[in-house]
Amino acid sequence: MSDFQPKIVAFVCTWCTYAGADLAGTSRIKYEPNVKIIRFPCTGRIDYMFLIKAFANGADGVIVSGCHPNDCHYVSGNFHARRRWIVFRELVDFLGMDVNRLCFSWVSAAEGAQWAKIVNSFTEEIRQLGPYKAYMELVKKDKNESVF
Amino acid sequence: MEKPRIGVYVCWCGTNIAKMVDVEAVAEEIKNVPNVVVSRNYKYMCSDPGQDMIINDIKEFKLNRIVVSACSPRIHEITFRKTLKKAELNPYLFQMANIREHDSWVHTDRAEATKKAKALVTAAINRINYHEPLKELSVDINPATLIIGGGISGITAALEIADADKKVYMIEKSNKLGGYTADIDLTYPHLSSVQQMLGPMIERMKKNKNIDLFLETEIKEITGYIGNFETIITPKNDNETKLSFGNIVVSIGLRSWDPSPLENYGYGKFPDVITSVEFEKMLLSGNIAKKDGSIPKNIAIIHCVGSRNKNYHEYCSRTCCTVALKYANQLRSAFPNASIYELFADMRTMSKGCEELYTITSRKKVVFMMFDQENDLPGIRKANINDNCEMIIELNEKRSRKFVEVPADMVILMVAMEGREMVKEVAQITGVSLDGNKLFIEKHPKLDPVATTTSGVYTVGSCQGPKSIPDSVSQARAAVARILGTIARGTAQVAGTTAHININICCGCQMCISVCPYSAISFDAEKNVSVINEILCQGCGTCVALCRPNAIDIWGCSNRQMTAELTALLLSD
Amino acid sequence: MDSIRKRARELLEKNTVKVVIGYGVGSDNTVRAIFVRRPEGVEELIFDETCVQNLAVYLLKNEIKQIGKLCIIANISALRTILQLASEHQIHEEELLCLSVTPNGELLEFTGFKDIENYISSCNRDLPDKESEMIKKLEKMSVDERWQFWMNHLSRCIKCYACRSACPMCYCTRCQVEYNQPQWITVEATLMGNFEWQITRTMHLAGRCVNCGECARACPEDIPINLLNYKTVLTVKEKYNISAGTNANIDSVMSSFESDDKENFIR
Amino acid sequence: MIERVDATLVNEIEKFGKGGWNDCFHCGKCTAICPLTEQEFLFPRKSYNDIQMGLKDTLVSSFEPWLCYYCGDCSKKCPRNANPGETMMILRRYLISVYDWTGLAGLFYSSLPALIFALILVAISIIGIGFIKQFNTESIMDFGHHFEKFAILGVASLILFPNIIRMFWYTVIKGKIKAPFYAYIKGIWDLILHMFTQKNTLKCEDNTFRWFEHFIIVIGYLLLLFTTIFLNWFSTENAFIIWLGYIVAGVIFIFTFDFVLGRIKKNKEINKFSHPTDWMFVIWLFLLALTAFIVRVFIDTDLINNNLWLYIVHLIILAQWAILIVPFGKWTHFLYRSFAIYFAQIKKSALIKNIAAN
Repeated sequence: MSDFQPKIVAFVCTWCTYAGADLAGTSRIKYEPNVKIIRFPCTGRIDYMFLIKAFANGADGVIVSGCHPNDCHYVSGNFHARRRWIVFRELVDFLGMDVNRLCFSWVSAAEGAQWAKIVNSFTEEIRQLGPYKAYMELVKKDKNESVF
Repeated sequence: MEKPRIGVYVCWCGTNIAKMVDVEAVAEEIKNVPNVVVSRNYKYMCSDPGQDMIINDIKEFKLNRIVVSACSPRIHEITFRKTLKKAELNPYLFQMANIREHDSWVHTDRAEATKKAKALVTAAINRINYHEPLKELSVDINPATLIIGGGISGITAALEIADADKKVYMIEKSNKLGGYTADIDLTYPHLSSVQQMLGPMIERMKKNKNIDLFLETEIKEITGYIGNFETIITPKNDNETKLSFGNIVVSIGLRSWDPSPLENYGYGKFPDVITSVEFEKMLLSGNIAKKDGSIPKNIAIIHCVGSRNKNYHEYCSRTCCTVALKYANQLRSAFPNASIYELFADMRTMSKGCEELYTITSRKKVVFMMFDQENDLPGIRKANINDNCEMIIELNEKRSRKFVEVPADMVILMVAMEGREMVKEVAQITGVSLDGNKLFIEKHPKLDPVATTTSGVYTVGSCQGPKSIPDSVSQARAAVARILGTIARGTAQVAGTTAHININICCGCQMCISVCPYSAISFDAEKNVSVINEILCQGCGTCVALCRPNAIDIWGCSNRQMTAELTALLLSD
Repeated sequence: MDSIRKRARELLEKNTVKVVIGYGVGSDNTVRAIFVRRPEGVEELIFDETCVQNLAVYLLKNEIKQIGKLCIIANISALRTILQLASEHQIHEEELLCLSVTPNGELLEFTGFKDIENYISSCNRDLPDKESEMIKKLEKMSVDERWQFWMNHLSRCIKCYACRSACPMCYCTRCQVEYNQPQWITVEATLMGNFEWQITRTMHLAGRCVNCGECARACPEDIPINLLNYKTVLTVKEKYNISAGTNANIDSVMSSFESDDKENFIR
Repeated sequence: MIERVDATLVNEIEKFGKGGWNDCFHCGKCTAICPLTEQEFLFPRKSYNDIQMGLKDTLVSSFEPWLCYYCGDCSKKCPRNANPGETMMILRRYLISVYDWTGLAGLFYSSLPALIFALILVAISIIGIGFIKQFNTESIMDFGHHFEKFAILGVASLILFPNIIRMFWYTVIKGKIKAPFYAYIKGIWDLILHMFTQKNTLKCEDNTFRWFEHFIIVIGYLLLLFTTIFLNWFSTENAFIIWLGYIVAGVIFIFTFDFVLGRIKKNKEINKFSHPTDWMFVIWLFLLALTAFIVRVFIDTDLINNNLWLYIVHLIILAQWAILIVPFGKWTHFLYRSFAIYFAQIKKSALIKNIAAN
């Protein structure tokens, strides 16, 4: 199980976490290569459907990250996102999805090290959880090959 | 839409990327991705030969989409968009994959890093299939400027703009110009007269033909966007006037806080406990005396009253420490033998010449004592007859850890500065956001400190955070430089990455209107749909994620683009 | 029942309203919606405890809207729906007249949303006991058991979208499932598509669902999908202390926020 | 009683020297580098705080100024040039004036004219006595011998002893030090040890030589006192005592010369600031040894009878020393410092006992 390399996708806002990940790069902080970033203008833009679709496309874990409260470049996008996450997380938990595979975080443009820390710890957590077999079966049972 | 013909360029960035990522293998492998016509790798894509390579390929292979796989788009997206423009290709038909900051610099396994780079590039290619040419909107700029608030920063801005022969409308709520500054006797650190400085400025304001002054006037609503704002004002004793202007300067300043809630200081209870503002007026009148007319023998100045305190204002009011030192100096000149006590939480004398003022003051037999602002504020009680003073301040002195009594005949409270009563309305009218402390939020706290997230609206002076006169004046001049630049250009560009509504699908629930932080969405009652003003829209996309029927999408980050990127990223992994 | 008929007749005779939406007797001892447009038709109107359907679903149908001013015989669910729809700017005070009957048989007539708000604030808005218990039971299960529970149910879904049609809050001009660029949800009934559809449906109803239960009643496969909505109703109530359909003038939960919304999972 | 802050106390302390307390902004560097400061007795910063705030009771009851041996490191390292070392010195002068019941110490420290007047008065008195004794060598030297004994006895019993009691009152009683009686007994050895060796000086960095000089002077001074008073060096024929007297006087003479030279050169931190009384102390000590030395030489060469004025000069210096400098001047450091260390030890044991009790 330990040599399992999880697929993790991160949905981040461009102003804080993307910039924070850039800072981790310029600071040459090393972290696990499993997480791949998709850039959004704001966490407010991140539709919950993207999270679901990430799992449908074989992700073992999903990170969503943006600006700390009160630091949103667009003033309030992260607050709206937070409300959405709270409801969404409760719902999918109720549906029997493994919410440990969802990581929500605030990482500012100055927190390069924090980004690396989150990537490393979440990757390790997912590695311990193993591949998301339950969801994969769901996908397999689906007759349609294309997921979009 | 024409069939995508994609050119992909994988950058070595010298050894920065090439050392950890097999760039040649990446460029080779992605040749197989559908719609890729050209795939190259090169030492430095951002260099002139690198950019020329793209331009030549666009012409030679009729490329209509470009993907550059290099560093962070936050660094070079603009560079390559310009390259596309040069090649007469719409700059938004471009996407970057970040294989440096997010890959080669943070990973140690070359095979893994190369694999990740391939996934990132493939995702970018897949996404760019759905890119569309976007138009950057251009709006004409009305050369007039509206200034809200006639304090020192508003006056400075007005005079600067008027001197450049441009129209200024100055709106002031009170009946006189000068704001908070007009009530100050001397400035710190050089103790020079404010009135001598401000008087001539106000005179110039009144005489200048380019400045329309509206005293005792308030603004109810502003409509429009950068370059084209409008408002209707009703000046006192005058008719309704319609004003049109291209830029707005908000300089409403701050007001002093009423320290009554801090009961331990007994403000309102003891007649000789006064605020710094009241003391400043005393100085201005030239008569420092107790309420009964006698001269105080023991004077205590208490710092941080309502500042740096979670229950009142968490921020530092910034000027009060140095003002308190100024008071100590002025008091010493007035009463050479008086006992002067300064009770402070932290002595913060930033700015040029202010630390020196502290040193000078400390040599004038002023007693400095420290208190714990967080847990243990000093308290004031009435003195007994044999105490030989009016009041006793009970102080847990922080440095000596001693509980002491300070005799006082007069106590000056250095009160906090806070947002004015109408700050919320002004913020709403101008479309600027306030932070939790009712201070205006700047566009970027470091790199764009006078602009706001609303184009064409600038906030200057202490309404953005407590400031000294020089800082307020610098901000005013900085904003003016920006405004005059915009006026000189005549037009303003608005980014093409905005949200747009499909009015056939919109069902008029108006949720998007309540989430938009820029008031960029309005409701068209006739058609029963929401309408986005593309000039006001900043492209955050919060409305997009909220719109249930998917009536709203966003240029440059559409649902189609993002799902394409996501699918490719995971499937190519 | 008589008082309703009497008032409905008056309204129709005086031409105050053009149509009365109410309950009538359906086949096999069921209750169905009827649309009374002539005074003599009021005799068909019934109202008792079996009238649980949420008639507010018809308020937004174009065919009905075109007739003119409406009168609706509303149970509590319908009243709450009306308030929620009003807060979403879908219906307006002047287009509508509501009649209802209290549990004691007293006729209520609401002329404005404020009246409805006042009445609703005194009504029981709790979830039905059976469903509450089911939610508690599900919450106590392990994640895998819950997953299995829903997979068993959702595998029966035939994507008829009866749940959507029955829901008075599902009034979108175009539903998310009707998109193919991107194809958010598969057209045919597949397990994953069914799963994603229910997430979408519930998320879209988050903070808006008035827990009328119409979705589950409509489901031909008896999938307890109302539990998903109810769970979200509980979440919203617990986290933000807001119940949908209690105020005609507030922003929806998902389009508003508090800067100190509490959560414990964001790192 | 809660202590009252007093902004005017600095005016009083200022009479004893210009300290840099206004410049101090309490970084604490002085205390951090001081080799003598300890948990229970933090200085010099703490004393600065007391001065700035005008906490007279705290200052008067404090031992800290006495625990400092003025190595000058703090003054060298002070980022604000607030000169803590000298301030501690000023505080010692202030405390001497506080302990002194006659008020003369304060007067002499704060007024140079008063000091000069007193010196002249003593000189005239000695010359007056010489006049009464008709300038008879024998009887003047006999008077000198008895004067020494009575002066020492008188100063000790009338001034020094009451002042030590006053010091005890201010520091131990008013400072509310409650220590068991055995602590006072236990500390006596330390009192004597510190009094004669000043061994704490050694804790200061690079201070061994200064300590050595100081130690030699103290021993030499005591020996000189012993030889002149009890062995009556000037009247004896005993060769051992004569040689001892010569050597001791010579040693004091050499080392005090070095001290004077240091104050002139100002190359050490301790020597940079000199109050008139500092000059006086070393110069008088130097002159004391020098005149004693020369008087003995004149006795041995039988020239004393024709040069009686020489003995009178010696006697004048001796009288000024014994009546003015010893009870009111820097000499009292010898006493107060060792008692301060003694009381401080007692306070420390009281604190430890309190901690243990709680």
